[in-house]
Amino acid sequence: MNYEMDMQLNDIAVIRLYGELDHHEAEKIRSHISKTILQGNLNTIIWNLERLNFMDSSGIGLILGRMRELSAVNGQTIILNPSNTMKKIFQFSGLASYMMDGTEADAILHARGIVNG
Amino acid sequence: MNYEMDMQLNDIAVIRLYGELDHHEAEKIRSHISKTILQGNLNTIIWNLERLNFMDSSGIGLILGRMRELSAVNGQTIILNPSNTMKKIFQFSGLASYMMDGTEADAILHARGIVNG
Amino acid sequence: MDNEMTLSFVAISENESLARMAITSFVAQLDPTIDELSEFKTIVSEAVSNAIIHGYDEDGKGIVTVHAVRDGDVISVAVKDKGKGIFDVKRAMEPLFTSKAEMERSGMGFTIMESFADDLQVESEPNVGTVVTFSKKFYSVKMPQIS
Amino acid sequence: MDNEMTLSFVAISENESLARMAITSFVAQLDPTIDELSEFKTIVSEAVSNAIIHGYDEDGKGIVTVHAVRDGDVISVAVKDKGKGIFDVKRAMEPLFTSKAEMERSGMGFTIMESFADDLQVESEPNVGTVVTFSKKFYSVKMPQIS
Ligand SMILES: Nc1ncnc2c1ncn2[C@@H]1O[C@H](COP(=O)(O)OP(=O)(O)O)[C@@H](O)[C@H]1O
Ligand SMILES: Nc1ncnc2c1ncn2[C@@H]1O[C@H](COP(=O)(O)OP(=O)(O)O)[C@@H](O)[C@H]1O
Repeated sequence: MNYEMDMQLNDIAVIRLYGELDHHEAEKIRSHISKTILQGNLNTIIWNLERLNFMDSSGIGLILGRMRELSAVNGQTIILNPSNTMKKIFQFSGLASYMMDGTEADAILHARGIVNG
Repeated sequence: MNYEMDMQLNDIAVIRLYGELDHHEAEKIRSHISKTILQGNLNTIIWNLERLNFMDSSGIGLILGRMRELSAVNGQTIILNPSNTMKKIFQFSGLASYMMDGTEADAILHARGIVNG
Repeated sequence: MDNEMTLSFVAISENESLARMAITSFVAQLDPTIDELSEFKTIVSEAVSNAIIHGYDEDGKGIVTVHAVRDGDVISVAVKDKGKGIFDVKRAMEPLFTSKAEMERSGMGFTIMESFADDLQVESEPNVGTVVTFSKKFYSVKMPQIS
Repeated sequence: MDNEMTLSFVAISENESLARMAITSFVAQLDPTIDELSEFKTIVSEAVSNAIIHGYDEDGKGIVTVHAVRDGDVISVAVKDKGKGIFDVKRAMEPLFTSKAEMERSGMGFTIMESFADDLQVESEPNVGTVVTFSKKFYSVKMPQIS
């Protein structure tokens, strides 16, 4: 699988996941994403799942792990455009309130809204 | 797999193949294509393979079979835009001279050129 | 029995996608909807990952076997390993329970499998291995064909 | 041995694509070029179709087995059936020879397999079955990764 990471003014990272996310792929990308979080002034991660074709519970582990790293800075997480199946998986895992459908711009506004006000 | 058959003035059929063509799929589409050939005033088949992702020797059987049916009316065959691997398969099978790269319009002109002149 | 396949492979994590691809192709014969297919793939992915990660600690030697049978619109699957087994199956199946938190396993695998499968059974014995069996009925809506 | 898989299935023609999908996923681990992959899939497709069509007359009962091993950049495959076997292997391997012309078989299967594989062997015994083994080295050009 591939992913892109886009920084918005240093505080928000948009991570776009492509292809299939399973245990094997999660292991491959975790440390790279983690490093970026720990280096910068990041307080928000937007996971854009629009182009992700498949995700199993490894995705939960990956996202929860990064939430934990962000919690030091009181950061926030947005899970953008998950598929129907992914929505169920996030619901089972107690992450329903972090999901959102919309554009990246919507998600960024939403994030700033919460952060700033 | 899917296919489309486009008639041009009753004498030329453009057959567009999609997906993967193997023994199983060839068996499924053969009789339908065959019926159209035997019904009309067809004298040319243009096999457009541009969107075909895979073909094994079943494709040779399918095309040779239709060539045989066309031979009654002295018809002709054009194999349009095969992939590199398909090119090799057609070469091994003695069908190299029927291959052509180009648009469907090119192939139709080519067919009419030969038929009419 | 309308169709049957068995896939086995060594316990390396690259083979998780192999198992999904094979099962996708097997299930494709029923023209599943996108959601049916992705739920099915998820169940298989969870069970196969568990066999590789927990059963064999990704040792590259142990063999994982996926056996699938199609009967009409029902597909039954068994995912089997001869790995270290589960001491307390009931506890293992609780949401959030994981023995590999350090690997960022979420402990949600069995919960997801149970939710997506029509029925799911886990048989396991320590040092003998684990078999996860489940089935799922497909209410497949055929996609319109181009032609 | 870097990876190993075995896939077996009953002799119905739907399973030709199953075999190709599984082998595609297995080979994907080497990042093959499009041409390398499609030649490899073609070899497997020819051997598997033959086992189903010629070995078992598509009886839906006989079992076809595809065994693949990866060693560095070489993948070796054996396609096996316990079907009716080949009386005269030399003759069967001649270009254009087919025993099922009525099914529009072209008789080019073995010629294509031999051309695309690095080496190919056919062992067969009437009423016992057939094994086609081959290998292929991948000179894979890695595709650039998005990120
Ligand atoms: N095939 C298996 N072999 C051994 N232990 C297993 C197996 N499958 C599951 N387990 C045990 O059950 C626990 C829960 O599994 P699961 O719900 O899938 O969560 P996770 O994989 O995230 O840990 C695992 O942490 C492991 O201890
Ligand atoms: N697995 C097999 N079992 C029995 N006979 C086989 C098998 N594979 C090939 N053959 C025989 O060899 C012949 C040539 O095979 P091939 O070159 O692939 O051409 P085709 O499949 O088009 O007939 C077949 O027609 C068949 O008689």
